[in-house]
Amino acid sequence: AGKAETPAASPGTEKDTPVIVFAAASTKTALDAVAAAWKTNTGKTASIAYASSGILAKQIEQGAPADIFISADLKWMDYLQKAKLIRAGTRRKLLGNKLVLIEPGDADVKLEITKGFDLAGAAGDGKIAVCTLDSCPGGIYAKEALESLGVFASVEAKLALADNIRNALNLVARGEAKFGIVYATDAKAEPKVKLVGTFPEASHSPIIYPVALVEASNNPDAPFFLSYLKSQAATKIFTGQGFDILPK
Amino acid sequence: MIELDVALKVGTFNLEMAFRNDDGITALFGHSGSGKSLTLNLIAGLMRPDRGTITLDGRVLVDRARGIFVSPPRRRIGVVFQDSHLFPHLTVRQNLWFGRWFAPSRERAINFDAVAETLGIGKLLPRYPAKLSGGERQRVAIGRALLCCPRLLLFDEPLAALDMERKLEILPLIERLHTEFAVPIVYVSHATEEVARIANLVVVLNAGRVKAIGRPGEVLGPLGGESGWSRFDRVSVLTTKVCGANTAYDLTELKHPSGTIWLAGRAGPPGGQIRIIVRATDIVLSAGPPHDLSVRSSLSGQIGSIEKDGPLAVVEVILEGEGRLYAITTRHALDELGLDRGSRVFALIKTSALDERQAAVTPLSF
Amino acid sequence: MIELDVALKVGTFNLEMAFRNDDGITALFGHSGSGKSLTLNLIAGLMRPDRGTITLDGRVLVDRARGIFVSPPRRRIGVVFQDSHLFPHLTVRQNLWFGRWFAPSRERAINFDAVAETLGIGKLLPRYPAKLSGGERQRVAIGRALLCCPRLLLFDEPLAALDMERKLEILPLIERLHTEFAVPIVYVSHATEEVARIANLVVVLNAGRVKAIGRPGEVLGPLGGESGWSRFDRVSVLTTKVCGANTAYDLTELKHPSGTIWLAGRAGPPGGQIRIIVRATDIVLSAGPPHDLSVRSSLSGQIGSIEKDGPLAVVEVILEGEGRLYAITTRHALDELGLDRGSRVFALIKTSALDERQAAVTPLSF
Amino acid sequence: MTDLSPAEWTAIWLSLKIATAATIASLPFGILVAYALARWHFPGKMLLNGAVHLPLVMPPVVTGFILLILLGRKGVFGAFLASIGIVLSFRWTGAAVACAVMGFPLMVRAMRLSFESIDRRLEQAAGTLGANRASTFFLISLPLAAPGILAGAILSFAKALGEFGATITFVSNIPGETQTIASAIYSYTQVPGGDASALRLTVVSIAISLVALLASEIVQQRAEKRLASFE
Amino acid sequence: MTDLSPAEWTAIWLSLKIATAATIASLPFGILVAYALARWHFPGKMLLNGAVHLPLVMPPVVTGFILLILLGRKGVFGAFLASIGIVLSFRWTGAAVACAVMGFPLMVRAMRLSFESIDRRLEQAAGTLGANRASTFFLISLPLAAPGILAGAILSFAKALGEFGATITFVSNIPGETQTIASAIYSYTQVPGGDASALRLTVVSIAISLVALLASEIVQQRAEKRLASFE
Ligand SMILES: Nc1ncnc2c1ncn2[C@@H]1O[C@H](COP(=O)(O)OP(=O)(O)OP(=O)(O)O)[C@@H](O)[C@H]1O
Ligand SMILES: Nc1ncnc2c1ncn2[C@@H]1O[C@H](COP(=O)(O)OP(=O)(O)OP(=O)(O)O)[C@@H](O)[C@H]1O
Ligand SMILES: [Mg+2]
Ligand SMILES: [Mg+2]
Repeated sequence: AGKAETPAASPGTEKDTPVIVFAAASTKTALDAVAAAWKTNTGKTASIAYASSGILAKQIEQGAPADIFISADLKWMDYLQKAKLIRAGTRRKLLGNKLVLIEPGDADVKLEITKGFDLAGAAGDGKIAVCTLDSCPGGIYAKEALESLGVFASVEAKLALADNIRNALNLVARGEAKFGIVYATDAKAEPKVKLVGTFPEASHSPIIYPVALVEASNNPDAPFFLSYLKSQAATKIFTGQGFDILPK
Repeated sequence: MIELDVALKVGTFNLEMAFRNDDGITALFGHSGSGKSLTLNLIAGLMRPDRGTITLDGRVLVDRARGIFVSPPRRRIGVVFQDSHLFPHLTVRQNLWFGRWFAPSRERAINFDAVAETLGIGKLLPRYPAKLSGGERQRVAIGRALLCCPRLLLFDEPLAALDMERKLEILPLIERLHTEFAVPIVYVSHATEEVARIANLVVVLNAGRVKAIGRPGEVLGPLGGESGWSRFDRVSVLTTKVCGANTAYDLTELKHPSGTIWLAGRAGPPGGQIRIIVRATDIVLSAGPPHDLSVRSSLSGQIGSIEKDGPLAVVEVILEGEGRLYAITTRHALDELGLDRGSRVFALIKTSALDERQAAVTPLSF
Repeated sequence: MIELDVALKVGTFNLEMAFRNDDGITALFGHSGSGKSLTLNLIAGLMRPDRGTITLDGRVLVDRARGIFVSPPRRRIGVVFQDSHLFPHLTVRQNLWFGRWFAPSRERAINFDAVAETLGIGKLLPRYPAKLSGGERQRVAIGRALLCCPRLLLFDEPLAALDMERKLEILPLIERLHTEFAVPIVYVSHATEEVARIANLVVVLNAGRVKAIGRPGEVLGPLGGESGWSRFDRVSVLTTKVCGANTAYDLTELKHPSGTIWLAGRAGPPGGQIRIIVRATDIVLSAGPPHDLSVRSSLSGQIGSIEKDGPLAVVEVILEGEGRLYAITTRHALDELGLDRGSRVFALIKTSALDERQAAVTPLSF
Repeated sequence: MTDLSPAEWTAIWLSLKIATAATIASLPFGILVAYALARWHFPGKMLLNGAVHLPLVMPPVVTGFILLILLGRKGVFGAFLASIGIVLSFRWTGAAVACAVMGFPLMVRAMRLSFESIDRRLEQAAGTLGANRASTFFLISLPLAAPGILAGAILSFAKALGEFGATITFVSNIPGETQTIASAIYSYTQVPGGDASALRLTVVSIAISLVALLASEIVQQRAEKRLASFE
Repeated sequence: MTDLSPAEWTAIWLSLKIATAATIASLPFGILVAYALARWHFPGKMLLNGAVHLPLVMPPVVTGFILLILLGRKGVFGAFLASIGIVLSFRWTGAAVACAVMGFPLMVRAMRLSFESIDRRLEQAAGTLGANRASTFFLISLPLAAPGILAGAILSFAKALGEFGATITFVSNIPGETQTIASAIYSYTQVPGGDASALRLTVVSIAISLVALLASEIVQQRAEKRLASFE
């Protein structure tokens, strides 16, 4: 019972104060495993709060007791950096991801993702599930990709916008949508979808999960966890989930 | 025809009721808390008896042994509840029409305007029940029950909140229902006079049991001796024949084998039977024929029994021919007049004390 | 002391009321819909008059002109509503205690057990109101109003759903409130006898206006002639003195300058004043002194006025000494006995027709 | 407010359509379930009661997900519905269904309270006057429960205006088809600098619900006046 | 259910604590506002009524965001509250506030309906017996409104169990401090393969609310029996 009373927001001077990580929801599986590994290695706890990057950024802006912020895109990290709420020196690219086109597991459409490929035709009267185009990072990348491939106008009417990648994935997995544009990590974790193809890296801005120490953090363990994220053990977990590990 | 024989236990109260009335108005009479309203609830189908049967005009409404229970709407029994239970969201007119709507159109025998007129609720038709006075509400409730043209009517003290004058206007309406449309009625009341006037069967309840049952004359006369009943509740019922009239003084002459009774006003054609209710406290006994008195009516008879009750005594007068009267006098008077069992007496009845509107022209089995 | 002079318009109904009673029980009397309950609502503070003032014992409760309006709890006026308004979530005991709780303890003069006993609700104490019969609810409501030991009591037909026997048990309790604790009372009723028994001021309402106001004897005797009132509503009130008793026959002898009246039972010590209510239809007129009759009481007087009403006539008998009686007889009898204005007559009154329990030992200003 | 984009106007119009449809379509079910819970005794009553409350207890995403599983094109009932021509997924009708489901517990509770507070003796009186169960229900119980029915409808309508979690999960967010004000607002809150737009749309949806509220209060006050013996 | 992780047990315990605190803390305000809306006439009544409904109409994220701005550490009132030692943001207390706010419209509506259905003449009768406004309220109105108060409390409690939109926005989703069952479920639904865990937690929260519902039904039935003249 007393555990819940842990004063997470009080000055983190005591040794066993957990490191509080604010992380984009899509990193949950991997980060939970990393935190568990860290705990076994060091005996210290990392408490990870998952939500959408935007909410987390605004909470940090409002003085949330976060030590580390892991964003799903660069924009929200920039937003905080501009407000001088993160320690710019600690910021780096943690993970990379790829954008892929998927279809339900029982479908069998072959498509090569090239400039002007006939996604609209392949979709027919079906829907293409993506994350919300201008708010959710996945959606933004998808829009860029489709635009640079010159097919956005033809498929725009067929897009079904989910509020997060996971939902878009779901729509495909349940067979509601004919295609979906999601991250490679998601596609890998969901057995009920099939990979149709990967979008060329050049077709969209790089998918990067940046990480940084929060300016207000005074938990001495926080930098250690931050560096643990680069450790071999962590890297293994991340790559196992399908993330790319980015140099620096 | 209504017949019932039921038992019910609610809380600590045990009700056991049985009566049968082949034709006419049954009066349920009893103290507060004696089980009158519960009985009506059983008849209306709002409660289920623990055991027993209820039959109306040969149709079994309830038979616990055989598992029969007819639902209230299929019973078509109109009820005037003790508190009016008007529908608050409907106007008076809509309340009145409510039952009518569900009555098969060929059974809509009772005239809307006539009922509204008699009950004095014509002006209230567009109003909502919350804006009515207590008595107005009760009159609307009576109208509602009448207008649904039921096969049986249950009245739970419908006239309690009304003045005597209104009562005397409404009672004939209730009675007409019975005589014109042959609707049997079960009527709950505290007022003996009300009961005696309209009923052909009186059931007296006491603590959930039938304590007395019979015709009004038989039941209400001997009632006074029992604890809890006042001597003012004692009435006698006499059946007389119209035999003439005094047109100059606007009086009707009623013949009884034992004498003549004068009634104010004109009451029916010669030869018709008239039932008269006489309160025991209204009768003056005389050892000889009356003279010099304002009393016009006297009946002769013999004293049957004398039942003493403190300073007073209830004297049963066995009238010549047929019938009996109960009179209450002081013991002192009896001794002074030397009256005892077997004495010849004259029972004097004031015309003004007889309510001519309570005298029923009776086709009943009396 | 209660004094009011108010006007109120609700819907299309206009009420204009004014009366003042320095001490005692005011009876509000009137047909259904005449404005009785509205008047009580105004006194209790549940409605605001459009104009006017209400004063109780010198304290201004309402004065529209001066903008005074005392809220109901600060008026401490107990009300028995026409429908009982018991608190459904409280037991009978809690309902009864409800008002008591708020009464300043030195004002808790009325005994709980005595009230419960008189009202016959001792056994109902642990029950909830929904499980009571109609009359039981009404008795609890009376108890609740009494037990809050109010400065004024308002009764809206509290006894309508009760049998005569209960009524006669409860009326003395209501009266004792007045005599013992000097609580003024305003009492609404349809029953003239009830009213005449306990009131010292009668206000007769008709369609929202005061139609007659005065002492019971003055107001209720002449009442019958008006349309809408029955002759059975006419009563006379006589003030007499206890002068002796007949112990053998358990009778009390009451003296009036015009004669003797015998009352059943023992009514107060010799010398005490007793107020008696006589229904006009109960009086037998005789041209000479009575003989051979069971009637024990006779008062002599002279005929004042005769008011003819169809076959009947209302005869005002101006008694020797003081007071008057109203008697109703047939016109025929008057002519036969040769009675006319100025004739000497004897008014015969049956002892059994006088309700000794309605005879009030009266310290009132009669 | 004149600076709303055409897309936003579409979202507003769609929100109104969806909220109205959701409220009206769930009304009969809500009334039935509320009445059953208030007046009947039947086996499984507690289960029904629990089921009605589910959308309140479960996070909207879960509700949306369950709807997807049941009513989606390939869902258990969805496949059947599709075979008779009723397609809910990615349609505004589906959004209405999601909103109706989310508002259902609120609707039922309000109605149930009103049904429970009706004096049973009035229903009994109607029975003795010859009204069968159905007539009694429509002529007596339903009108007397009007305050609760109105309150339930308003709650459901307001909820439908604010709902997006279940909706977006079930039918996604297709501009012009299923993008309501609420999901548009949500999108705005997810981009840096979107606050102003989010606020603008929030004000619009508040205004709509205030109008609905005001209308319902007026209707109710009128009904109340009749029932009051004095004001 | 024995395979719940310690973190999940913590979330369950926290959810119970938060839902209970939210319900209890908002009860007096809910009762007051409901009674005011049901019985009083005052200027701005419509505004109050509208304000009460806001959390229903606005997407939860917006509500949460507004709470963050008002009550956050740097917020308008939050700074003041912090100065007197009350910190809500990113604490379980803040989560309780968010749940209370989200459940408030439901609570108030139910209570208001019950207050409105009380026969005013009973309150008047209490007045004539010497009970002042406060006594009448506590001895008559409040007990008679018990069905609505119970229903309101249950709705608020159930809503608190299911609420995560406003909570997660206001106080985030910090395990052991602000992570409730609902926000844990949300986290699980955000990653592929989390369905099983999400389902497990959903079942837990349904079970909790069913227990609460059952308890409330039993309480209510008992009270009803007293008020019924016959069953
Ligand atoms: N639901 C109930 N539970 C327990 N007791 C009840 C219930 N209903 C009535 N009673 C009791 O049964 C008795 C008979 O009630 P009923 O209503 O039939 O009386 P009544 O003869 O109509 O009296 P009244 O003239 O006062 O209306 C009363 O003592 C009453 O307290
Ligand atoms: N709120 C109201 N709006 C309009 N008219 C009303 C309202 N309340 C009462 N009335 C009318 O005012 C008149 C007087 O009502 P009140 O209740 O005082 O009658 P009453 O003398 O008590 O009658 P009863 O003996 O039938 O109870 C009635 O005609 C009634 O219809
Ligand atoms: Mg009764
Ligand atoms: Mg009245």
